[in-house]
Parts: sequence; structure tokens; C-alpha cells
Amino acid sequence: MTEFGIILLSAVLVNNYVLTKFLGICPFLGVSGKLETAIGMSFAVMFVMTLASTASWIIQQLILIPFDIVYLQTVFFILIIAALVQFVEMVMHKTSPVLYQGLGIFLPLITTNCAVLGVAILNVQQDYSFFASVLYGFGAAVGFGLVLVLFSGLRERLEAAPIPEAFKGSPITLITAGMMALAFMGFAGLVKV
Amino acid sequence: MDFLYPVLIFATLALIIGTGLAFASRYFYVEGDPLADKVDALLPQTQCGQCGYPGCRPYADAVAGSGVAVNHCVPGGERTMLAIADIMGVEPKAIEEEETAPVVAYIREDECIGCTLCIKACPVDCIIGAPKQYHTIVTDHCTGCTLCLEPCPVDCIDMVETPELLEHWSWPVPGTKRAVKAEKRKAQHDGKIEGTDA
Amino acid sequence: MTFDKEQQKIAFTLFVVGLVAATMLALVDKWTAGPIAEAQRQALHQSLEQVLPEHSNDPLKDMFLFPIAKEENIKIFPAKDKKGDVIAYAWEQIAPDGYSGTIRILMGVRVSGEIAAIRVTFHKETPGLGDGIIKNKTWLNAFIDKTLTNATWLVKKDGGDFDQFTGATITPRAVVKTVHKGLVFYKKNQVDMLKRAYTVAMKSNEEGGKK
Amino acid sequence: MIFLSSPHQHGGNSIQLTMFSVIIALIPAAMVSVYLYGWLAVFLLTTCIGVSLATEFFALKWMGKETDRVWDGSAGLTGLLLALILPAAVPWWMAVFAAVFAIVLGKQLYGGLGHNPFNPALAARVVLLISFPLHMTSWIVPMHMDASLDMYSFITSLKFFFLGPDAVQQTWDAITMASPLGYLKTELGQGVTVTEALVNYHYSTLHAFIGREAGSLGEGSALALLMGGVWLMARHTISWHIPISYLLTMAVLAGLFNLINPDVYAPPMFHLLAGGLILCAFFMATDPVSSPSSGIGKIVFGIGCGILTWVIRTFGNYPEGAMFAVVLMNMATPLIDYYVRPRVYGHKRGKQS
Amino acid sequence: MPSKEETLNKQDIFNDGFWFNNAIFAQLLGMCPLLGVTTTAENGFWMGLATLAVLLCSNLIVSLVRGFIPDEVRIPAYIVIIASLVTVVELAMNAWMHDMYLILGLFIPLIVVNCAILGRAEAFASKNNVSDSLVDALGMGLGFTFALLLLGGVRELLGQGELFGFNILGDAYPDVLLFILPPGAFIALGFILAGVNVINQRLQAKKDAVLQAEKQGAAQNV
Amino acid sequence: MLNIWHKIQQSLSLGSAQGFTGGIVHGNQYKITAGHPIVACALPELFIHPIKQHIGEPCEPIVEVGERVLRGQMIAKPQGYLSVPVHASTSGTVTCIEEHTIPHPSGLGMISIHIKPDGMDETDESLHPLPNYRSVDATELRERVRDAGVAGLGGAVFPTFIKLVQDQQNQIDTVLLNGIECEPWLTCDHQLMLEKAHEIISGLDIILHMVEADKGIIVIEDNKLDAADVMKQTLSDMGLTDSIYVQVLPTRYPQGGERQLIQAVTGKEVPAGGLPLHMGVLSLNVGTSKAVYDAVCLGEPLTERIITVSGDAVPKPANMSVRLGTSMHFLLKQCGVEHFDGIKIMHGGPMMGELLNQDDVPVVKGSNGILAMNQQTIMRAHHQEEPCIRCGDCGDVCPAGLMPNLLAAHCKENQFERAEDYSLFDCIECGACSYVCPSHIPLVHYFRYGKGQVAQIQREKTFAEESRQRSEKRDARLAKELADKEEKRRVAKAKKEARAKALAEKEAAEKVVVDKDNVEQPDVEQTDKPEVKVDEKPAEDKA
Ligand SMILES: Cc1cc2nc3c(=O)[nH]c(=O)nc-3n(C[C@H](O)[C@H](O)[C@H](O)COP(=O)(O)O)c2cc1C
Ligand SMILES: Cc1cc2nc3c(=O)[nH]c(=O)nc-3n(C[C@H](O)[C@H](O)[C@H](O)COP(=O)(O)O)c2cc1C
Ligand SMILES: Cc1cc2nc3c(=O)[nH]c(=O)nc-3n(C[C@H](O)[C@H](O)[C@H](O)COP(=O)(O)O)c2cc1C
Ligand SMILES: Cc1cc2nc3c(=O)[nH]c(=O)nc-3n(C[C@H](O)[C@H](O)[C@H](O)CO)c2cc1C
Ligand code: SF4
Ligand code: SF4
Ligand code: SF4
Ligand code: SF4
Ligand code: FES
Repeated sequence: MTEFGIILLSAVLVNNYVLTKFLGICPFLGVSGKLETAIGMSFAVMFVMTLASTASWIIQQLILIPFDIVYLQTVFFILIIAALVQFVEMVMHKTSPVLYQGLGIFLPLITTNCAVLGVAILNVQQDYSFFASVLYGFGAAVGFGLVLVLFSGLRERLEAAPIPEAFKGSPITLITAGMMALAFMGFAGLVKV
Repeated sequence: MDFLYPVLIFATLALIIGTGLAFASRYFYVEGDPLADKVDALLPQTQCGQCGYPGCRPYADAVAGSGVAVNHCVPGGERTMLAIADIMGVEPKAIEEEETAPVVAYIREDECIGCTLCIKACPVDCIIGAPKQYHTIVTDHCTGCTLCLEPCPVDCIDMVETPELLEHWSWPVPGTKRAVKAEKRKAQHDGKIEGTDA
Repeated sequence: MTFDKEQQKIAFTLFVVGLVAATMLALVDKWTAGPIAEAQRQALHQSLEQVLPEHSNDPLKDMFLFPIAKEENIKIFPAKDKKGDVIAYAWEQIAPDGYSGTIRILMGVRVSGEIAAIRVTFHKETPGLGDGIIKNKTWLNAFIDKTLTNATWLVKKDGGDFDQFTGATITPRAVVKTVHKGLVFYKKNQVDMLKRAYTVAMKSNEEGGKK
Repeated sequence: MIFLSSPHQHGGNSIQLTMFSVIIALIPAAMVSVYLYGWLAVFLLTTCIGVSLATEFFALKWMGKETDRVWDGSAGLTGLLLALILPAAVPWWMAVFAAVFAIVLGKQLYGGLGHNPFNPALAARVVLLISFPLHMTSWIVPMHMDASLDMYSFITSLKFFFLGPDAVQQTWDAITMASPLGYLKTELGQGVTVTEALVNYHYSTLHAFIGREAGSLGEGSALALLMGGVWLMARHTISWHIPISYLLTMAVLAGLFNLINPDVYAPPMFHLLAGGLILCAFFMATDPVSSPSSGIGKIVFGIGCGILTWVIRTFGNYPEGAMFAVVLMNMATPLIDYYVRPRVYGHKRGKQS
Repeated sequence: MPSKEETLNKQDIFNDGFWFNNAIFAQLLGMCPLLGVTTTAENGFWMGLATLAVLLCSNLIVSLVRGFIPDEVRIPAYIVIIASLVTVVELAMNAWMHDMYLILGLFIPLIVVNCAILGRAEAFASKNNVSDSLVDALGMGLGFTFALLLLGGVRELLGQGELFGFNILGDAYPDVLLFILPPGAFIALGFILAGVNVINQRLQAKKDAVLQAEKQGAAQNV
Repeated sequence: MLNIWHKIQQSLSLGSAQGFTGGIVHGNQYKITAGHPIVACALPELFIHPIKQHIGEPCEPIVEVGERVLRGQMIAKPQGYLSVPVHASTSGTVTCIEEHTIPHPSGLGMISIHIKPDGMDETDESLHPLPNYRSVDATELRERVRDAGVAGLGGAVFPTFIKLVQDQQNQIDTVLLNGIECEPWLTCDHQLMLEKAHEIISGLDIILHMVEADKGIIVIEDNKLDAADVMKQTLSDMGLTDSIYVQVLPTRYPQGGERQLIQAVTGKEVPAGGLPLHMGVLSLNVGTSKAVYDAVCLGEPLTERIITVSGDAVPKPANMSVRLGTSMHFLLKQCGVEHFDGIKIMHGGPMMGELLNQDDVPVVKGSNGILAMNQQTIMRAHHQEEPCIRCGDCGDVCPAGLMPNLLAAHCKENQFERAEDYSLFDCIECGACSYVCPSHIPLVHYFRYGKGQVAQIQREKTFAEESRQRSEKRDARLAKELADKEEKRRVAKAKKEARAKALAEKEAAEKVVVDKDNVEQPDVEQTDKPEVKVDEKPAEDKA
């Protein structure tokens, strides 16, 4: 039980994907403009990442290792992820046009979200058990979602601020992300791995 | 030939996924465009055609359907543009024409010859009058779209500014004298920077 | 729902793309497999070179497994002179109690029980504080020629012979403790290790001979 | 025509008044720092405040704002607080770096006073901590502890401040020591129990309270800080919500775990008095700009700070968690403001409109 | 965005990819490798080259096969193509640049999902002919490499006082660890982007001035 | 100790049995005019009666230019339900009926009846006194209150008769008389209570009778204890202590706000969107109560009210009894103001009142105070806005429990949806937030701006919706007309055909088929037409 708690804590806070591992930065910067969208995106990513880590574990254990074709890892994983995302996109388009609109062009971009492929690869590198790897994927996504939502809150506040011309837009956004990363350094060592 | 395994395994997986996607694309096919409705709801319904489309709904369809720019509706003003840009998820664009004070059409009745041409032009039916008699515009219903100006053979229709009503008066944006002055100074400063840049 | 021509095309395209991609990769893999193995070997070799004294064999080739617990082995890389006598060993020792996690140390020990050299191969210590264990050459060199007896295996702060870094005591403490543990381990298993080194060598010689 | 809406009367409070009352409230703590570290404290205080003001001036000028805003007190206060949370051992260039960082990145890039999402002084300190961990985790031995140390005369201090320990023929280890929190953290890692560690350190609650332990400039004396803090609360410059909920959460958490295992978890009184907790709770977590603005939001903020501080202190790498906790909660401030709102008259809680 | 089959000015395409539509500076894409591997200029450089190689090949292949791939599987198909190219690069680096391979680590397979690459495949290569696509890839890839090099240089210089491993700022320079840690990466990039903003504003101002002059000239001619 | 707990409760906005949430304590500018006996203001040269002096629909003038009117004569009659009449304040002749500036922040004008007094001050006696009100039916009394033009004198000028209703579902059990007078400078209610205690209490008794309530509470703040004493004394003199009592509350602004008052007295909150009535409470200003008494027992319509004339530019501040329609210029002159340059006239108190840009504005029913302030005093209060430091003081004092800083920020950025989400419309515009803001942000101004914009957007939306409907109707009509025409043509054609058919009886059957085709063809063309037409129009327009 504690093992799982540690995996979760580590993935969410200590080794946060965005702020310490530099994964999934593009959507982190791109979809954080509005709180509602950020929340929607968080859930989408949570869903996809959990699925991705599940799928990658299965593929790794049942196909790649038995057939000794680990060098095909990247291709296998990305194909599965791309298909998964496309599927989610179709379903979402059909069932929830509002959410679909909100996530807009970013749904396809989940495919190209490093965090998703990253979770798949890191996951199998860590030799987790099946349940642990699913949890790890979920935890990483929660970490992503958490900082995304926090960040969107901050950005909404920034919108009203009289920021100097040269720093308006992406520069101040990045600096704020940097400040968040600074703050997250405080979690260092909570989990020693 | 031991490298045939991986090739086959992978190609099979690709085939399975391809098939799955093929079915899914059929099954989850989405029709229609609920977006256009949303955009339409935002438009002022002036039906003036300044956007280059025959009315508000067609423009909404064009915006939602074929990605036409969001800044064509002049009467809607900046607010509408921003709202549309927002739901379309695109960058807002500046509106070319300036927003003007609200106007309504007014017929100089003694010059009117009662030709009824303006009635036919008015998209919201707010001109009353019978043939050969002078016509009047129901000011409260006029959207100020100016479509009636052109057909009038004797040019007896003017656009007049609507007077400010006490009931409709609302507080302007706050700004004390000093604040206004500070803003001006800031603007000058910004201008100066640009000036030196150029 | 039908599986009409259009749909077939979708599935087929992906199939073809997959086929081509996989074929290409399989070929490339075949082509690079050798160089990759060589590169990995080289990398390991380089670090071994740093901790082992001059030798004339290939420690990688002579590597043998040594049991430290039930079903748990460590890899030991022996160094031999021209005559084929073992002169030193290298193995990896893990310090679990670094400031922010484990520290892996590759230590080279002469048969006589003196340290040839140590290198840290992996750590997560604070840059600027704990990372002296890889950057601070003087500190690393202090370990050379130390034996169980000719040094007090503690940091200076605790009354030993090894420097701590300013503002960071935990990291060196962990390293010193672990290297010490390694030496103790060596002393205990000295004989077995030697035996094993020779049996493995013989075996491989035989195999080599057979081939 | 310029329309002026009611009210046409004003209570007389102003930004300047607010900021200067906080500055006044910090004077006792600043005086204690001079008592503990002598000229070093004076140099650090003047450098931080001076550089903050100068940076603020140039930043305002560069952005085309009125430069008389420098005197609204906020930059001076940031500088003062920054100095108070730095160890006495930092050299001049680190103080300058921190002050510039605080004002430029912490504040002016966000549009100046009122717009910065993070506490500028704390952000600057975090940057220093991760950039220069050595300087930021070693503490000059306070004057009263080892008067034999030739560190506190004007000239020596000056040399030390500008040229470093070598210039005064001191080794770093000789003039610095561990703070109670740092010491405890190291010892616990060695398997020593809390009680033993505190005895070894000669820790005394009374000393921690009146201000004789090593640490950052301003965090020495809980008494001096409390005097200022309580005065501010009485003046309504700060509200009670954040300090009380913060300290209470800390006390409760520490107490609870101390009951469970007193060998591993430090007692609540130690936690409350150690490190910068009081300073943070009264002066930094309460920074109005970067904390929530409703009462109930402030309570949530305080509780969050308390939990995070305790968790980081107890399980994290860093001996002191207060600073990180506040910056982390700063991040959550917009969300707290959005989701945790006071109940509106005539509405049920949680339901708007 | 060019959507017609006409041949575009190669110079424009290159400029566009290298600067005006730069993945990093303009689109904020491909941020992960940018931030993740740029602790030194050298790392940034090699990462950029690896990406450039993949980008060139993927744009080439995608623009070759663009007619044959149905919309529904466009993304999976492109991404499989890209992924195999990346794997090739990965295997090659592992074989012949083992040290760099170890440093770049996870970020090599992640080139697959570098938004810039798929983005280009989608937005440009799938709509343009081979030569244009290649020029575009070159511009984009070099632009990306430039950005990586720049950020890597800044971080190395400020963080360690060195550049490509050479000591630049002298021994007295205190290493500001901030810049080699994650927060510093974000902050340094923020400042670089601010610089880019300023440059773009100047460029725009110049362009406007030129246009203005042309207009006036035209008016006088009339 | 209790006090501390009280404060904690308030800060937590848990709500409390006594007092209301938030609020501020003012200075004591009221002392300037406190205790000054009411003096009658002289008759001016000209009376100006705007045709709307209450909340609701405007009245319609029923006098003509040149007509002679008497004091108390109805000169404008109400239109619609939410409306009360306007009466002449003295006898004289109507000189003109035209637009005149009214006390309104916009500085805009309204149709007003100008009356030149003849100095005789003759009274119209068409309303006969009803001193025996207990025997009169409530409905008749209600009519009387309306005919007398009584509207709330507490500031909101809501037609009083509407409030005095017996509702089946919500039986009123408590009537609160609002003697709070929490605006810092005003003392008109205070003085009224001192001098007209009897009338006020009788008025309350009438009201209790009308709404069949059994409890009346006169609520007074503890800075007017003398008034409370007088009230208590009068109550026991009149023997009404069973049904009516006086409650003294600690002084705090804006306790006089209806909802705050109810919260302070009963501990209950009026639900959002609800009325005090739904809580079984009715609150009226003490002046209104006196006006009800005048209307019922004396048969006098509302033609005069008590006004505090004060401010730091007024040499002789006073509480005056002023006829409605008197110009403020005249009023201030009476109080010693000579030069009108460099002073600003404020209508109402400084917290809720409005600044006027002119001085020849008439006194209306809602005027409870006229303050003349030096320009500098005003400008000091309206100090330049500085950035919000998010101190939260504004939220602490907000009686409605809002977060004014965020609300104002959203209004400023024109994010009105967000602002509404933050309960913009629950703000009562009391001004407490602006009063305490260290950054001098005109918060209330932002809210007013926001509310105005929201209303504007709503109007535009409604208009757009109407336009759409009109446009659709028109399209339908055109289509129908077209179809009708078509039908006619078809019928005509059919007839013609029939005739032709009759003529060509002998021709072969195939031909009929062709004819049929002919009939259908134009049909197809015609249905296409409207679309084509719509399509072309904008093109023409552009050309
Ligand atoms: C941010 C931070 C990072 C630290 N990193 C290390 C480290 O990597 N290695 C280490 O031994 N001590 C590290 N320490 C220092 C320990 O907290 C502890 O103070 C030190 O090891 C005790 O050594 P001293 O007795 O020389 O002060 C770090 C402290 C802080 C605040
Ligand atoms: C549309 C509307 C309807 C009202 N209806 C009633 C009513 O039926 N009964 C009542 O007692 N008050 C009614 N009121 C009066 C209010 O409750 C309140 O007394 C009045 O607006 C003045 O209060 P204020 O000065 O606090 O705003 C109504 C007010 C409005 C705006
Ligand atoms: C902020 C605020 C303060 C008010 N202060 C007073 C006051 O001091 N005295 C008063 O009679 N009415 C005051 N009112 C008006 C009351 O809300 C309410 O309109 C009045 O008690 C109803 O009585 P009326 O209809 O007789 O005027 C205030 C309203 C608001 C919104
Ligand atoms: C009660 C109070 C506490 C403050 N605390 C801080 C602080 O911790 N750090 C800081 O930089 N400024 C502080 N300030 C000053 C000011 O709010 C700060 O400069 C702004 O964050 C800059 O926008 C404080 C101000 C007040 C009134
Ligand atoms: S009257 Fe004229 S301007 Fe007004 S809506 Fe009709 S056509 Fe448009
Ligand atoms: S078009 Fe002009 S002339 Fe003709 S009816 Fe209309 S107003 Fe009269
Ligand atoms: S009182 Fe003023 S400065 Fe303070 S939070 Fe409210 S608006 Fe901001
Ligand atoms: S004016 Fe509105 S927001 Fe301000 S204190 Fe009064 S009710 Fe609250
Ligand atoms: S590069 Fe785009 S998400 Fe990582």
C-alpha cells in the first residue's frame, strides 16, 4: 500500500512531469489560457495517459520482450497512443461537442504530447508491476493536470496585469512556469528514489 | 529471416488498428454543426449584410463551417467579435471599421413620394406606409442597417443618432482626472518608444 | 455498418505503412546491433579503466558473477597482469543513504586489499553541494591506497580521515561508509573471489580452446 | 464630463500607510538581527533595501510609470523582508542578485505592485537557495554565542561582506553553524532521536522565543516578530485569518505526530518557534498581493501553508519548509479566490445566483 | 498558410521556418526537448541536429506519400513514419555517439512527439511538394537547432560560466545553479522570448516603414 | 470576550444573530447639524416639479401652461401601477412644462412642471382628513397614501402604497421603522424623530393597522440616544408600548440598508431575489411614516420634506423643512452659501448620494440631504486610483459578502459574465468598500458601470432577438405573398387552360400532359426566387 502511495506522490509532486521532467510542456503552455479548458484538458490527458501506460505495459510484457524486439518500442507505443487518441477524439466529437470545442486543436496534440509517450517509455523502464504502472500513469497525469489547472488560474490573473510590452504573452507565461517550478523544488526529497 | 517476426507482428497490429479506426470513423461520424447555432446566437441579427453574407445566419455558417474570419460583423462590434473568436478558439482580430454611435433611419416625410421601395428593403419590417402616402419608420424597431437608404429614389431617408435616454443611461468607465492624465502620459511614453524604434 | 472500399483503404494504408516501417527498422537494427554492443562495452570499459590499475586483460571479458545473497549476484571485473594473475577487482557498490537517494560507486580494489581508485557512476545529490563526489578529484584521490587498517573510515567531522565538503556532510559520509563496507566485503570473500576468478578464467579458456 | 460615483468620502487608508505600518512592525525584528549579527546585519539590510528601491526606481522609469511610486513603501518592504529572510553570511553580490530578482522578476515584470502572483521576497530567496545552497544553509554564529570569533567588528564585517571569508582569514566551517532545523534534519537522518538531537544542540525553547538561536536575520526572535504581528493585527493591517490558521495547523499536525512517535517527529513548540515560521506566518504569508483576498480563502490558504510546511520540514530535503509552502500556496491563490468565496448575503453557501 | 499547389518562394519558406514561424519562438512547440536537454550548448546542438535529420526525412516522406493516405489514419500513419525515423536515429546514436545518447536519454525517442515535427508534417508537408517541403524542413530544423543552441548556450554560460565546455567567465564566477535546474530553463527561455518579441517588433516597424514609403512613393507617382 | 467571538463570527461571515456582516464606522460629521431645530425654508421664485420623483413609471402632467394650481393639488397623475402622483408645493401658475435637469448623476433632464408661486400659499382641500383611521378600510387608506404621492423618503423613493399591502401568503408581522440614518452627515431623520415623534408613531400605527401587523419596531442607532428617549417617552405617552417598541443598535454603516437592518434586528436574511415581505417584515423610513400620517390624518399630500443642508462649504448648516421643487441654489443661499465656484453639490449623503454638476436642480421626494463640499474635499476622496493590492479590506466590510476587488477587476475588463458569477447584482452600492480601499479604487463606480453594461447587453440581446423574429416573420410573409401570387397566377392559368381546353376539346390527350408540365415549371422557378433575391441583396449593397 505504501509503495503505491509513494508512486503516486512521486509522480504527482516530486517528479512532476511538467515542472521537473519537462514533459508535456506544449499543452501545458498552450491549453492553460482558460480555467475551464485546462480542467477539460486535464481530464482528457488523465484518461489517455492512464490508458497509454496500461497499453504500453501490456505490449512490453506480452509482445516486445517475448519476441525480443524492444527496439520497436517507440513505434509500437506511439502507434497505440495515436490510435487511442484518435478514438477518444471521435467519441468526444460525437458525445460532447462542447468539450470537443473546448479542447479544440489540442486533442490531436495529445498524440504529440511528450507526457503520453514519455509515460509509456518511463513506465516500462521502471519495471513496475501492472497495477503499479497503471497507477504511475495516472499519477503522472494527475500531476500534469494539477499544474495545468494551477497554471491556468495564474494565467487568468496575469491577463489583467499591465505587463511590459516585451514580456506580454509567452515570455511572462514561461517565467511564471519557472516560478512554479521553483516552488515545486520544495517537494524535493519527499520521496527518495 | 528472423527479422520477419517483428515485421509481421507490427504490420498485423497496424492492420488491426487501421480496421478499428475505419469502423470508428464510420460509427462516430458527426453530422451538422452545432457551432453555427452558437455563433448565430451571438450575432446582432441586424441582417445588414455588411459581413458580405446574406444575413446573420449565413455568416454564422461560414464562420463555423469554413473558417471565415470572425471580424466581419461591423454592427456587432468588438464585443461580438471577441465572443465569436472565443467560441471558435481563434485569435481575435481587430475590426476594421470604427464603431459608431447607434443610429436609426428617419424619413423626411414631406419629401417622401410613397413609392414603398424602402419597405421592401427593410429586413425587419419596421417601415409603415401605404403606396402613395408618406412612410414612417418605427424607431424602436429600426436596427440602423441603412439598407433602406439606397433604394429610395428621392433620398429622403437620413440616419440620425438616437438620443440618450435617461432610463438607458449608464455609468461610463471610471476615471478621475488624474487617472486620465496618467493614462495619457503612458500613451505618450509608449508612442515615444515606438517612435524611436521606427 | 459496412466494410466498404474506403474502409478497406484505411486499414490497408496503415498496414502498408506499418510493414514498411517495421522492415526498415528490422534492417537498421540488424545493422546497428553490433556497434551498439561495442559502444556499450566501450563505455563500461572506460569507467573500469579509471578504477583498475594497469592490466593486460579485458576485464569485461573476464567478468564473473559473485553471489552475495541467495539468488543475488554482483558482477565482478578482474584485472590481470600479463601472466594472467589477478591483480585487482572492480565492482559496483551502492550507497542507499545519500542526501537525495542512492549513490552508485564503482570501486577498484587490489588483491592486497588496497583501494586502486573509486568513481561515482550515479547520484542525485545537490549540485553545488553533494556533487563534489564526482567533481572533487582531490577528494576522490584520497581514497587511493587506503586499506581497512591504514585509515579511519569516517569523515573528519566524525573523527575520521576523510574530508567532508563544506555544507555537505551527508554525502561523503554515505560514500565513505559504503566504500568501507566494500572493503569489508572484499576481506571476507577474498579467497572465494580469487577462486572464482580462476575457475571462470579456466572455463572461458577451455571454451576458447574448444572454439 | 467626468462622472464621479459615490462614495464621496474616504476612510483615509492608503497603500503607503499600510506598507509603512508593516515596516514599523518589523523594526523590533530588525533590531534583534543587529543584536545577533552586528554590522553584518546592518550591511545586509541596507544593501537589500537600497538595491530594491533603486531597482524599483529604474523599473518604473523603464516602464514609463510615475517614479514617485518608489515611495509607496512596497519596494522598501520587499527589500526589508528579503534581508530578514537571508542568512547573515551572504556576500554582497548575492544580496544584490536577490533584490534585483525580487523586484524585477518577482514584481515589475508582472506589472508592478498588486499584480505579482508570487511573493517577491520569497521567490528571490528560493532562487538563492537553489542557486547557492552552500551560502544559504550555513549560518553565521550569532555574536553572543562565540564572542571570541573575530567577526563582528566594523572592518571585519565589511571585508567579510564584500570579499568573503578568505579575506578575514576565517574558514567557512569555523564561522558558520547549523540552524536548529538543519541540525535536527541531519541528525534524524543519522538515526538520532529528536530529544537527543535537541539536547546535543543545546536547544532551548526560551532562547528560541526571545531570539538567541542561529538562523536568518529576522527569524531569530519570535518575541520581536510577535510584537510586530500582533500590533498589525490590532491595526487591521493584516487580518487574523492567515497567521492563526497557519500556526494552528502547524501546531496540530506537529502535536499529533509528536504524540504518535516523539523520536522522529519534533514537538509542536519546536516547530512553531524554529526557523522562519512566525516571520512567514505574520509577514509573508499575509502579503496581500499574493494571498487570497476573502477571509475564508485566507483560512484555506493558511491551512495549506501549515500542512505543506510541516510536510516539507518533516519529509523533504529542505530543513525549512515555510518558504516553499508559502510560494506553493501563492500558486493556488487564484484558484482559492475562484472556488472559495464568502457566502453572499441572501444566498445559500456554495450556490451563486 | 500556403495551401495551393503553386511553387512558393524558397527563401520565404526558409525564413518562415527559421524565424517567423519558428517552432520555439513563434509556435511554442517542441518545448520539452528544448527545456529538457539544454543544460549545455553542446547537448542542445546535437539534439537540434537529431531533430533536423528526422524533420528532413519526415517532411520528405510525408510530402511523397501525401496523396495516398486517407484522412482517418493520417495521424497514425504519419506518426508511425516519424517514429521509425526516430528509432533509426536513436539506434544510430546509440551505436556511434554513445555518450550523447546517454545524455539525451529519453528525449531522443521523444523526438517522435516533438509537436514541431508532426505539426510540420500536418501543416506543410502534407500540402506541399517535395522540394518546398525539404526547404521548409531545413528552415524549421535549423530554426529549432538555433533555439536549442541559444538556450543551451545561455544556460551553460550563466549556470557554469562555460560555453561548449570552455571556461568563459573565469573562476571567480559563481555558478548560478538556477540556470541548470528546471526553473532556470523556463526563466531563461522567457527572457529569450522577450528578446525575440522586441526583435520582431523592430522588424515589423521596419516593414511598416517600408510599406509606408512605398505607398507614399506610389501616391507621388500618381 | 464576547466581542471577540462576535468579531470572529463576522470575519468568518458565519452570520450572527445581532448585527449584520461587514460594515464600517464613520467619523462624526453628523454632529454638525445634530440637534439643530428644523427651520422652514422660504418660498422660492419658482418651483420645478419633475414628473417622476419615485422609482417606477413617470406621471403624466394634467395641468396646462397658465393654469392656476393650489398647494397639494395633483399636477401629474400616475401612469401604470408602479407610480405615484406629483403635487404642487404651493399655489401659483404653471409657467411652462419642459425638460429640466433633475438630481441624477447623468446630469440629464426630465419633463418638469414649472410653477410660479403667487405667494398666497392656498391649499387644495380635496383630500379630507381621516383622523379616525382605525375604522377605515385598509384598501381605502392605501388609495389615500397613493393619492397623497407618498414614496419612500429613506432614499429609494419606492411608492409606499405598494408596500402597504395585505398579502395572503406572506402575512407581515413586523414593521420596522428605519430611524438609522447611517449616512455620516445627515441628521434629518434624527431631528424629525426629536420633533415629530407623535406623528411618526401615529403613522406607524396606521401602517400596522393597514397591514394587520402586530409588532412595530423603531430602530435607532446608539449615536442618537436622545431620539430614542423621545420616542420611548412618546410611546408610553401614547400608550402604544404593547405593540411598538424602540430598539437601539450600535452605530455602523450601512445599517440603514433595508436588508442589513432586517438582518441586524431579526437575524434573518432576505433571500436573494426575495423581498422583505417574504420574511414577514416591512421596513419604512421614519419620514415616510410621518408622510403617511399627514396623508391620512391631515389629508395633506407630500409637498414638503425635511432636508439636512450641510457640508464643509456651508456656513450655516441646518435641518430644513423644504417644499419639493425648491431649487438647491436657493436652498443653499438660505444657508449662507454665496459663491458657487469651487464647491460641489451633493445630493444625498456622501456614501450613496450623487454629485451634481449644476446648482439649479430642484429638491425632490428622495432628497434627504444637500451637501455642499469644497472641491478639494471631494477630490481628496476621489484620489487617483492605484493598483489593487488585494488587501481584502473591501470584502471584510462588504455587507453583502461579496469580493469587491475581484468584482471590480472583472467589470474593468468587461468580463461581465464573470462579474455576474461573482454576484454583481447582489451589491447594494453602499460604498463601504470604496470607503476603506487603500488604493482609492472607485469600486462602486466599476459596479455601476458593470451593471449598466449588463443591462445594455441585455437590451441589445432582446432587441436582436426581436429583430430576428421580425426578420423571420417578414421572410415568411414574403414567402407567403409569393406563394399567394403564385397560387393566383396558377389559378388564373388553370382557368385560361380550362378555357383553352374547352376551345381545343378535340385535340389529343398527349397535349394535356405537356400542358401539365407547363404548369409545373414556373412553380419550380418561383420557389427558387426568394433565395436568389436574398443572395443578391448584400452584393448590391457592397457594390
Ligand atoms: C537544498 C539543500 C541541499 C543539500 N544537499 C546536500 C547534499 O547534496 N549533500 C549533503 O551532504 N548535504 C546536503 N545538504 C546539507 C544538509 O542539510 C546538512 O546540512 C549537511 O549535510 C550537514 O553538513 P554540515 O554539518 O557540514 O553542515 C543540503 C541542504 C540543503 C538545504
Ligand atoms: C419591483 C419591486 C417590487 C417591490 N415589491 C414590493 C412589495 O410587494 N412589497 C414590499 O414591501 N416592498 C416591495 N418592494 C420594495 C423593496 O422591498 C424596497 O423596500 C425598496 O426597493 C426600497 O428599499 P431600499 O432603499 O433598501 O432599496 C419592491 C421593490 C421593487 C424594486
Ligand atoms: C446602503 C443603504 C443605506 C441606507 N441607509 C438608510 C438610512 O440610513 N435610513 C433610511 O431610512 N433608509 C436607508 N436606506 C434605504 C432603505 O434600504 C430602505 O429603502 C428604506 O428603509 C425603506 O423605507 P422607505 O421606503 O420609507 O424609504 C438605505 C439603503 C441602502 C442601500
Ligand atoms: C502585510 C503585508 C505583508 C507583505 N509581505 C510581503 C512579503 O512577504 N514579501 C514581499 O516581497 N512584499 C511583501 N509586502 C509588500 C508588498 O505587498 C509587495 O511588495 C507586493 O507583493 C509587490 O507587488 C507585504 C505587504 C503587506 C501589507
Ligand atoms: S428602417 Fe432602414 S435602417 Fe432601419 S432597419 Fe429598416 S432598413 Fe435598416
Ligand atoms: S423609398 Fe423613400 S420615397 Fe420611397 S417610400 Fe420609402 S421613404 Fe418614401
Ligand atoms: S480594498 Fe482596495 S486594494 Fe484592498 S482588495 Fe479591495 S479593491 Fe483591492
Ligand atoms: S458597494 Fe457593493 S460591494 Fe461594495 S461594500 Fe457595498 S455591497 Fe459590498
Ligand atoms: S515537445 Fe511538445 S509536448 Fe513535449
